[in-house]
Amino acid sequence: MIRLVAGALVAAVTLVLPAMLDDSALAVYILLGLAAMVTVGVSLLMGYAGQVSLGQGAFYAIGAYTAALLALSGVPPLAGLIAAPLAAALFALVIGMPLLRLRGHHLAFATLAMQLILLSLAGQLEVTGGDIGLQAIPQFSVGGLEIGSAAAYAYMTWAGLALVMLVTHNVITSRPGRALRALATSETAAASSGIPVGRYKLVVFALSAAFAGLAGGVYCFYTGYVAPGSFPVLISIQYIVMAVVGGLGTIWGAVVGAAAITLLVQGLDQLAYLPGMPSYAPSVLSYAVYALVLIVVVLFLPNGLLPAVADRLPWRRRSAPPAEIR
Amino acid sequence: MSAFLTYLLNGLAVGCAIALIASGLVVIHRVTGVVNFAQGTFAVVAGLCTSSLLGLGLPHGASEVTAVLVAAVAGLLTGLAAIGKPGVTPLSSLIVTLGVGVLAYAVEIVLWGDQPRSAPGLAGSVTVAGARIQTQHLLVIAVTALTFVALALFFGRTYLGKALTACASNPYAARVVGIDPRRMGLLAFALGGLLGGIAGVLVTPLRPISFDTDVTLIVNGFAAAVFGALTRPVITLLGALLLGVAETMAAGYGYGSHQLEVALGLMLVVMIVQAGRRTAISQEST
Amino acid sequence: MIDVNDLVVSYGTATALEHVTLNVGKGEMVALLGPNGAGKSTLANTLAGLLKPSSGTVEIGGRLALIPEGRQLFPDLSVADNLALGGWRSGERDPSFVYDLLPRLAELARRRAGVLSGGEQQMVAFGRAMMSRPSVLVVDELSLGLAPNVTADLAAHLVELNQSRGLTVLLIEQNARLAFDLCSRAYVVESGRLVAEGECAELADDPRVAGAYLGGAIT
Amino acid sequence: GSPGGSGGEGPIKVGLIVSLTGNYTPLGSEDKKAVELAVEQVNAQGGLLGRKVELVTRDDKTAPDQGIVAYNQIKGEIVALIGPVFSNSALAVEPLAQRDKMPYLSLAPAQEQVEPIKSYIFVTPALSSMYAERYLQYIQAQGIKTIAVAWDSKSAYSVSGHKSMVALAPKYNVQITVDEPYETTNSDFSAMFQHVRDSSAEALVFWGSGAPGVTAAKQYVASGLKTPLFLTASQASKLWLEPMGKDAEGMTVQSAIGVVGDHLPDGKQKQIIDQMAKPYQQKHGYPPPQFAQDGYSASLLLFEAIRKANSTDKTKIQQALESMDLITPNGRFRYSPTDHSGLSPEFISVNTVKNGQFVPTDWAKEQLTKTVNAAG
Amino acid sequence: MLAVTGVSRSFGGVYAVRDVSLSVADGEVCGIIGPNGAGKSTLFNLITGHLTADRGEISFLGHRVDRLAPHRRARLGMSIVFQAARVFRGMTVRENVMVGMHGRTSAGFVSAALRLPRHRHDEREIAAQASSALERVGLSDWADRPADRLPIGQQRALQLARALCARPRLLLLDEPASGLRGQERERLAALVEELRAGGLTILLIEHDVGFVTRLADRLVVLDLGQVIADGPPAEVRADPLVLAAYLGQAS
Ligand SMILES: Nc1ncnc2c1ncn2[C@@H]1O[C@H](COP(=O)(O)OP(=O)(O)OP(=O)(O)O)[C@@H](O)[C@H]1O
Ligand SMILES: Nc1ncnc2c1ncn2[C@@H]1O[C@H](COP(=O)(O)OP(=O)(O)OP(=O)(O)O)[C@@H](O)[C@H]1O
Ligand SMILES: [Mg+2]
Ligand SMILES: [Mg+2]
Repeated sequence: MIRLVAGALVAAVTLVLPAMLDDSALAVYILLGLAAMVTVGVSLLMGYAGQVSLGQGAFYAIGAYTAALLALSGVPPLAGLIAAPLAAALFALVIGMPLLRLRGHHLAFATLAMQLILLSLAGQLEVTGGDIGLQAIPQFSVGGLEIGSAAAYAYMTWAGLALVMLVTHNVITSRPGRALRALATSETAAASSGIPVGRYKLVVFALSAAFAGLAGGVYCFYTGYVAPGSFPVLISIQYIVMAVVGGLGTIWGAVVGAAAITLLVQGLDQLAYLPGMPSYAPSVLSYAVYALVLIVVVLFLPNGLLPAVADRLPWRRRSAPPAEIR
Repeated sequence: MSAFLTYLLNGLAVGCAIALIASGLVVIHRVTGVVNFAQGTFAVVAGLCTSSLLGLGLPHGASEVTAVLVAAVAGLLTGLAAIGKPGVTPLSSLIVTLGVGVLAYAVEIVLWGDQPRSAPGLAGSVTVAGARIQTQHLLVIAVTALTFVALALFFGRTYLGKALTACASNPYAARVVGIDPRRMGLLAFALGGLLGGIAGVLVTPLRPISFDTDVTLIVNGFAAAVFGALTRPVITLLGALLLGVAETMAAGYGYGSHQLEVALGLMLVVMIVQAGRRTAISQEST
Repeated sequence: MIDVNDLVVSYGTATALEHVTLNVGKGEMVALLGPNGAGKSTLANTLAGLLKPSSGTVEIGGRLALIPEGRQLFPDLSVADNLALGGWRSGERDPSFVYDLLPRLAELARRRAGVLSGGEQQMVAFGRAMMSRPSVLVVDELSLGLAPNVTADLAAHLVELNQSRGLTVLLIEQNARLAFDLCSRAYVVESGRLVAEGECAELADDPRVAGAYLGGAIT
Repeated sequence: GSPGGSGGEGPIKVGLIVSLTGNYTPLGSEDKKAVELAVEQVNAQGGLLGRKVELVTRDDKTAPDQGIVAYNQIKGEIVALIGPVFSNSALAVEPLAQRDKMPYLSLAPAQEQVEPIKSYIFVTPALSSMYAERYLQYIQAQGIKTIAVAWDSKSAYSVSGHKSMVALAPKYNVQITVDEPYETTNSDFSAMFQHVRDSSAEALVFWGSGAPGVTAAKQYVASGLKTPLFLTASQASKLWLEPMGKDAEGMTVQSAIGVVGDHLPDGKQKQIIDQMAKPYQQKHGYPPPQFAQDGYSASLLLFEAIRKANSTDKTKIQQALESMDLITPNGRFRYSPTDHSGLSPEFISVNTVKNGQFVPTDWAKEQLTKTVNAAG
Repeated sequence: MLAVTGVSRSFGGVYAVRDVSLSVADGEVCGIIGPNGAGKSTLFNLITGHLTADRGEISFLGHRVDRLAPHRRARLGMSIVFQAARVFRGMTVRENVMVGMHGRTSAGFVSAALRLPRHRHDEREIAAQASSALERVGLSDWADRPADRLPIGQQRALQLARALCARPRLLLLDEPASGLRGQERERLAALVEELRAGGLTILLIEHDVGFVTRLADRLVVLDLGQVIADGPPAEVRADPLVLAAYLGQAS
């Protein structure tokens, strides 16, 4: 019951917000939603299936480039938007076959290298506009009706996020979801229960890639511009930070993490340009304060923001803190 | 032929510089299980320090040693933040080291500004069998060789080295036999800082260093260290040399615009082939 | 040698040991019985200083070694290194006396401990504890996964050490009959509380204890 | 709404979005210093249209989307924008600026910004094609027929410089015998030098900015290669000179005219350069690097446009810019409806390093004198 | 039901299992004993596919299975309880057990994401099976606890419940009684007897010789990777070779 009310409240707020925010706040709101979309995928992959990806930005990029290239070649934007997650997932399936044979840090490195290689290709190929990227991407439209306002993109983003969260929720609370959580701990025991470990890893990798690809698709229409510089490797690390800060292995944690980090960064920005701030304020604030907040949160809320808050709510039984040993 | 030798020698030198960064990653991970994303920062701090100290008129040698010690202290401080608090998981520690790296940006900008700095090293070059190589590169090779021999002996042969290894292998068991994994972890972070410092001091004369150079340094270092499973110094060195030589060979034989990708791709292929030989059960059994 | 007074240990909000008082005198061998989840391993870990008591006191007179539950080796190190590290506190570096006791370990000395069979790992865990030349030994399962002849050898060795060097032993053992054979006294814990204590001979006659711990034991 | 826009009484607000964090910090922070200097100076002289000029600065974090966030934050209060030095950010913001009819002076050198021309978008740094052409003129004048070209495949500036050089070489009768791409992160150039050594190239033109500029030049000295090394304007600052030390002596380095102000004949150009360089040097302890000059030039252009428009109306400012003819430290800008980059190759100098200073070559001195005198 | 023919497996030159042949009849309970490091667990890993044999054939229910992946073999009806407790961390006891049903159900990602009828049907069946398996091993009261905080005894029971949830044809138990106390050991023995009565084929590794003797129809003894004895328990226990290699004076 309380969950339902809370859910309805969140839904209402997300619906009302775009209508009330100005362009500048909307930009943050949209980028926040997009980051959350990718982070939910990271949380699914890392927090549930136990596979680390330091290359999620690559799938974001693939989604963005796919939608952009299709739109520029005259395909209806809606088709481009649908193709974005599909292309990302397809690519994940193809490279996942060799890469997912790696585990742990090896996989982390492999995905990182994958993103570096991909971006370098995008930066040099003629079709992707090289380093300069793709410009003048048409506005999003459905059936000839142009949907160009920032508020419209905000609704699009958050609808996408809702879809991503719903799919993730449905997956993890079901047979395949349990299988994923199982193989995260012990691949042998999972296989002994009849779980095709390799295939499941591949599918969840593709699913998380699809989420990132969808975010990339929206991103490309919203900004109207796609370039390798939009997807630095650091962005992939940022998603992991968001997932961990929010609370790995919870869907809402990913959203909370994405929101917390995005708002922290923007908030520090606002602070840095208040009158009277010294000239080094922007860099020092955005580095030092950001880092300190990050360190403190990770050290003192080891399970992330969301579980920490949820545990303090009166209707939640407090879960035992981890024991000292093991 | 002499062209080939030139590429090879210089590739080895590039690989050695990578190996030095990787060595710190390996030491820290081998003892604490933490991937230290602040490893590049130690090199940057040492590099910037040297350039300042030399600028202040301190002689060579003294400047470098001081800088390396500063880096070791930075390593220790990073360790305190990352593993000082009991019950922090390696993943959380990893994020903390990321945070420390970013925090260091702010400190470095305030202390040294945001422009790249450089420091003079050994000038000139040497000709070996018709192939030319910078003297500084030779120094890098020599120091790397020494470092890795020392590391391999330390971890493979000494009791303390084994005790350090034991800490990450099973921290609970370490406590059972009376080893304090936290103290050992701090020692490893200090050692990691020291190694990062050595790397920084040696690399700064070869390429300018600015506060954010750590990213470039860590990507290659991470690649090599992962190649060595983040625990094995000798394999890490091999990985780093593979990376370095692949890069110069790629540049030498016509893939200059993709040299990093060629090298990383090659490394990926080797890793995937290796992974095919390992079974899940042997990795899980305890 | 082991003095536990009014000990309370909890994991977060869950209390695993409640007001436990027990002692083991110098040169004594004492068994600790209890069903699964009673809190035996919790007690062992607390004695070894690996868990902090919420209240109460623990005093150990002498060097304590623990054979932990689940073997807990260093999987990436060789058997020889595992043993050597057992001597961290005592300074003992030469495992040859362990090899004399467990010849199988001599064959395995260079093997990675992580790939050993279960019983072989248990032998290493035993040997590692011996390397610290303890005066107090806390054993969390002696016979776990060991072949009968090996169990017998190790038990004999414990008795030998106990008699010749006055080794103090607190023995947690799945095979209660074996425990009763080796020890003079025993404590029984259930759900974190001490429910019985006394001479083994007496306890063996207690129908409750015998029914729960000796009844089904077959060997 | 636009509170700081047309009419109004308060200060005239001018936007500045540059990279203050991320990869392009070293460039962005120099731009910022220079623009702040220009604003200070104009305010000291009483401001514009009787009003003070106020700078509204934002960081694009070297990321295109953050550029957009920053732009959206300030677009409501500013009358014009001096935009990102990071090409990707610039290109992301420009369509928005164009849509909002926001006069926009870019600090990024990418050709694509002005091809095709967008009416509100103007570029201040010399495009890399101009540097390429200038070098070819010099090379031809030196009687060099074959060259090697090295370029950073990860930097838009150097990619397009290389492209222009390849396209223009035939016009100047120059043959490119070695075409050598490398990556920004490269730390060993021995392969490149080996290729040059094995070729008939009479000079090596090196395109690149930041770390590779220093690394390659140092290794060039160590390599013992005799083929002369020609560096581009990215190296024309203390950031390159200092780490190079003595090794730099005798190397050839291009620069904007502003870098060699001391060697120019007295006149308008020299005076404008000094107007920036002297106070800059005083304030920061080193002569202004190229990026600072770009920022300063952009400021001067914008102020002049507001003055000419005699209004803070954005359309009027745009019109004033399109008919702009102004001498700045970067040279004389002549924007027109068909030319939004304004500069021409004559304002580029080719120097040699002497005693740690950039000294124009005889050829350059002659050319620059001609240029400056023609500009008046 | 299961036929192992001439199977070998070595690790770096050392044979863990050497030329082992073994066949198990339908409904039989076959005990496997042998010294530590004899190769018993390795043999289980070869049968279930977690290790591949260097040589030899394994067939199950008439199919050659020695090239099949572990999950395929599981789906044919093999379930294993590992020597080391392998519970899935971060999941409740019930969820752990539900995973056991994986191979017997088929609702995949799509039907889960869209909550198709197939998914609902499967979930209902999985839940029912899991409950009954939990009941059987006496873990019903623990069902909603996090599995990784369980004491050892309950972890073993959990593994067994997970294996049973798959309704296997062949159950491989690797030292299921280790760590169990008197009463719990009794309960396990009773369960195994019940399963045997239900017609399940069981392979049982155990060092508690009394325990296996009571339950097994037949004992196989491994030493140094080879079968050194195979026959009725009483006979095998009296075999001098077995006494020397394994039982010592203890029996
Ligand atoms: N790390 C932990 N976190 C939370 N609870 C724990 C933890 N370890 C043990 N417990 C709980 O403490 C209680 C005692 O556990 P303990 O392991 O001491 O039992 P035990 O007597 O050793 O059982 P066994 O015979 O199965 O080894 C159990 O209820 C268990 O669930
Ligand atoms: N992955 C591996 N790498 C190397 N050696 C191994 C590996 N797995 C098992 N061994 C070795 O093979 C032998 C057989 O091991 P196995 O686990 O099958 O023994 P077991 O009969 O189950 O013994 P226990 O009764 O002690 O459990 C042992 O000597 C063990 O050390
Ligand atoms: Mg226990
Ligand atoms: Mg076994």
